[in-house]
Amino acid sequence: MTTGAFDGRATSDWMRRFAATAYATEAELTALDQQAGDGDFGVNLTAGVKAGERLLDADGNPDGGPSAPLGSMAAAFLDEIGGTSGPLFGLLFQALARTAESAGSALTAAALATGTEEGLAAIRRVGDAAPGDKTLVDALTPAAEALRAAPDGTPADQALERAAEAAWQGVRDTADLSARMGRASYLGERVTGVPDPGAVGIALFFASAADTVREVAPHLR
Amino acid sequence: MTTGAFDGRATSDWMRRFAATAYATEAELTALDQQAGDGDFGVNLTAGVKAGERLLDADGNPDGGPSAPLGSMAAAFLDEIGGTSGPLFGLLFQALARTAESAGSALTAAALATGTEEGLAAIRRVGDAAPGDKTLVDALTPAAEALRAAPDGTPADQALERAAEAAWQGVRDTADLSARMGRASYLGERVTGVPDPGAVGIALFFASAADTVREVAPHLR
Amino acid sequence: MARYFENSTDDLVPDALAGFARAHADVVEHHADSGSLVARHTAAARRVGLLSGGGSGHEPLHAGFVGAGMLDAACPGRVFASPHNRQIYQASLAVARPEGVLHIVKNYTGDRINFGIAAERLAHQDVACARVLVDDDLASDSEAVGAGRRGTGGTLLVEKILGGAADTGLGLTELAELGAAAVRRCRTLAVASAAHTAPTTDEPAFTLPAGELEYGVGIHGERANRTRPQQPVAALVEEMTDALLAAVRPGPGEPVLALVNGLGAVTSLELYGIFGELGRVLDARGVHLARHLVGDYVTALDMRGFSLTLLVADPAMLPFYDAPVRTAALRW
Amino acid sequence: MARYFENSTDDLVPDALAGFARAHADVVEHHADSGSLVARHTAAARRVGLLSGGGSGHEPLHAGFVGAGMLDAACPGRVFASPHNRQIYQASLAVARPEGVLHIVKNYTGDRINFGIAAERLAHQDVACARVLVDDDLASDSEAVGAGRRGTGGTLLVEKILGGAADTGLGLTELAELGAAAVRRCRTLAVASAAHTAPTTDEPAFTLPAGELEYGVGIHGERANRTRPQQPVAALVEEMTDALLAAVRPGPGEPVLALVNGLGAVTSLELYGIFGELGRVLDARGVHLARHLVGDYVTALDMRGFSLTLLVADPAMLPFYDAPVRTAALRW
Ligand SMILES: Nc1ncnc2c1ncn2[C@@H]1O[C@H](COP(=O)(O)OP(=O)(O)O)[C@@H](O)[C@H]1O
Ligand SMILES: Nc1ncnc2c1ncn2[C@@H]1O[C@H](COP(=O)(O)OP(=O)(O)O)[C@@H](O)[C@H]1O
Ligand SMILES: [Mg+2]
Ligand SMILES: [Mg+2]
Ligand SMILES: [Mg+2]
Ligand SMILES: [Mg+2]
Repeated sequence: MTTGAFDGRATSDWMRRFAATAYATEAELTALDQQAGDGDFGVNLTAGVKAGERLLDADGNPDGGPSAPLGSMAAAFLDEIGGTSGPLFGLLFQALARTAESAGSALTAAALATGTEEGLAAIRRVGDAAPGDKTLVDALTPAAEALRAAPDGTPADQALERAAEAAWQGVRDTADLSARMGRASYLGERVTGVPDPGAVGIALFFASAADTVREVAPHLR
Repeated sequence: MTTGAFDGRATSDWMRRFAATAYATEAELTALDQQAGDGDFGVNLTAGVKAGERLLDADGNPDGGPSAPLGSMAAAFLDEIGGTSGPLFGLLFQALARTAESAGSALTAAALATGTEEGLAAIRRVGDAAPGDKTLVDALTPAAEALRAAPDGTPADQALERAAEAAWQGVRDTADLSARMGRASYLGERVTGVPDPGAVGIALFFASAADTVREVAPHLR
Repeated sequence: MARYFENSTDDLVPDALAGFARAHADVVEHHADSGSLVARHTAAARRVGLLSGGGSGHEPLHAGFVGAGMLDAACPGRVFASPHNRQIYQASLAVARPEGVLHIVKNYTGDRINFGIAAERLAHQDVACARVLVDDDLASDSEAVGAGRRGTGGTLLVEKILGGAADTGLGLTELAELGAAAVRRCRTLAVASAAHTAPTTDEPAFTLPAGELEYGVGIHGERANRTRPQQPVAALVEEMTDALLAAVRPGPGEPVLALVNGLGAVTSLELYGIFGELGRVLDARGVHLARHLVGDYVTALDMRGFSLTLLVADPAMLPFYDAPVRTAALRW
Repeated sequence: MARYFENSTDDLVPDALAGFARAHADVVEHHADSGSLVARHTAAARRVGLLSGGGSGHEPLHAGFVGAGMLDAACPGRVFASPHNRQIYQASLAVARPEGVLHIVKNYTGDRINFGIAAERLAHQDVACARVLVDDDLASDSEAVGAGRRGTGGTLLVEKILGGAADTGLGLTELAELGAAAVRRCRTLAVASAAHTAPTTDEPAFTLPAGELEYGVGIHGERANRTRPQQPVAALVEEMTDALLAAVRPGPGEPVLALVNGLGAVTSLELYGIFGELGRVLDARGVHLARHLVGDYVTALDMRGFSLTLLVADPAMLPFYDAPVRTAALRW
């Protein structure tokens, strides 16, 4: 195991922490999507993480490497969750799972950068949103850039912490935008001032990783 | 030419006289059908005789025997007139034309009886009405019977006069009936007291023949 | 002309006829004199011409079933009004074969009279003519209806069976008997959840309270003899199917042909759902569902409803039904 | 459940699917895992599987076009809602050929995203996948519409052409290019005189003042961008046809395929009248009407309206269109 990289157990904990965060913020996410969309983002996200947890439980081998937990989340979000954001999150998890697989037993900051970039590329291919369209792309793009910008050898948790910060900045920026894609686009200027819920979800995902290392897996430091 | 039988000229005059009668009674016929049907019997009948007159004019050979004028009326009523009564009258004319054709140059009382019976049979095959259903069958049936009852050698005009009388009696009887066939049947008891317009049309037809001989073709007596 | 896309109410049918004739010029020919549609191709073996007709507004019936293996001619009247006897007469002359012409007539007074008059005129011309009277509507099967059961959805099945039979060279009497037997073994029941739009007024022909259903409608937009609450389609189809089965009483193993027919505005989703329920009921009753059709075949303009038809085929009928057909609306 | 014949709103689509699969068991197979319909027969020469799908309520599109010579699979979503990416992914795996699978996708955000995700998953499994995006709707051809032109009636023609082409053994890239070329040469325009019945409320999705027309509707019951007075169908069709001709600009003698498509509740009489008018306008403009279809092919539940589609065929497309097809809703 590379020092400062995520093994299977840490990755699994990251996913469970993300789930816990989603439950804890569901009401807030719902409120955001009610202002900027159709109000189901909170439900969609919690349904996804719940399905993901079930698959994590079923897998039962936390030492099997970092790809499996990400793959469980990918399968859950891709297969079980409707709406726009569910499968898009699934694409991010799928790309991370693939990179984790090539990375072997532990996810380095570089592998996380590659996986996030590929996930972002897939999301943009599929959803056709560009930065500035007030979608989760506005959080994911700066997150991917932050991961890539981390100097060689940066521990994964530090890289993810910077990614989370960058994503939160992206979230704040979406509040100033009017929506061009997704359901919010029908509301035009009326959503200016409200941050994009999907972008918040992305920021929560990276932030959960940072928390994981700090609280759950200090051995990785 | 058999004495007392209708030649082509007399038959043609009969048809024209029937036309004149129809025009003269149109308003009355309309009023009857308004009470017992949909109010178009007067129009249907006058449209038929008008088309018949056109064909009589076009034929232009009043000495061609009695079948041609009846055939003209048959073609007019069968081809041009919609509704229920138009084509039914056409069937009567068609049967009379056919008998006239076999009868040769003049229509005897016996031939008129045969033609009327065959016309009645066709009308009943087609329309499925029985005597007592408050339709033109209630005038045509006694008319045919009166023609058949005329002793051998009765002059045609006398036979037709009796047919007209019998038809009028049939018309009076329809006033007491409620309708079972045709549009009037939807009104049930509400048409009791009103004579059937189609039956009136039949009585007018036979009455016009009697008139023909009396006023237009006294040479036939 | 508000709901209806037309040039005028009077133009609706003639314009449709002209467009139909152009659209299906490979199959039918428009005889302008009689206002009828005549098949371009018909089996050489036919000894009897097959002709049907009736009021317009029931499309694809009958024009859509003119062609090889089915009708030789169709005579459309105005909307919901019988064709003129002259139309029928002229078209009959055009398609009569050595053994004459068979008229397939839905049981309505106007149609009976006009087809009857045409038959009288044909007899006058020594053209043999027989009639199959289709009176398959179960809802009008009552003493109170003097005119007898109406002719509805079953007409399509009868026309297909007769078409296949005519192609084998059957004679006029045999065809008339076959048709009568098919009708005897066939019943239809129809319901509606909304009226058609009357072409003259551009308004619904009647209004149904929300949640109500007309049970036992005909194909002219006439109301049914009773209105009752709408119910889940499984229960509705079960009741309708049992009523039909009680009327046609298939013997053990006898093949049943079923038609699930849209009356105009009902969706394809609903029709296939209805077919699924019908299949389930027939399976449960041990009835052999041998053939089926699902679609808009005998309509009532844009009425929102459907009809179910069951026909218990005898051994001869099934091959006639299966025989090839190539018309605008049916081909196999 | 009042206007709709159904067991419940949620059952409408699954019940229809089951009934459809039984009704057309000779042509399609119902894959319950993915909720898709898969062709039982497909040409051995195909090197690419053809798959389409989209929200339900547009029947017979797409399930009615699964079968030999056309689609290998269709994925129906809920009414007017994209299918799930898993449906598409699983059905794609089921029908992928050596050179992969081609997705024919109507241009709507939900469909693009779900088909896109399925394609990502297929790439993940090393299954080659390409997409033909159908965006033929002329009414949404405007800068103001960020999502681009909608995919509507032309989809049927594109699917037929691609089916014929796939049967000749064309590869994935060639098919994708052919499909894109067909879409570029194809435009559709739709109007409605009454809304569909919304399955959730059982009420008309919108109400139109008497005598008014929605000009430029889509196939999801959405209103058009303008309402205007109804007019005689000759004038209406002329205007629509001229707008389409200005968009597709057929060269002299170039063969044009036309689709006169009912949106659900419009009558067959009207559709054929409309076809007649279309033929007259094309004749007058010297346009060669090479092929045509008239009927309900791409619907919006029971919307009372119609669409016109013109596709200018290039020399390769016509034989592909003419190639044999055997599906529930199209066969020749
Ligand atoms: N085209 C797109 N590309 C990327 N993300 C998108 C797109 N459209 C919407 N989103 C994201 O999806 C989120 C909404 O998700 P959700 O509520 O699950 O979907 P829905 O709009 O189907 O209800 C938005 O906040 C936005 O971030
Ligand atoms: N089934 C029938 N058999 C014989 N005559 C009938 C029948 N039905 C109606 N009639 C006659 O037709 C007459 C009405 O004719 P008309 O007004 O032209 O027809 P419609 O009922 O089509 O408007 C009735 O007065 C009756 O005499
Ligand atoms: Mg939402
Ligand atoms: Mg949603
Ligand atoms: Mg009258
Ligand atoms: Mg009348």
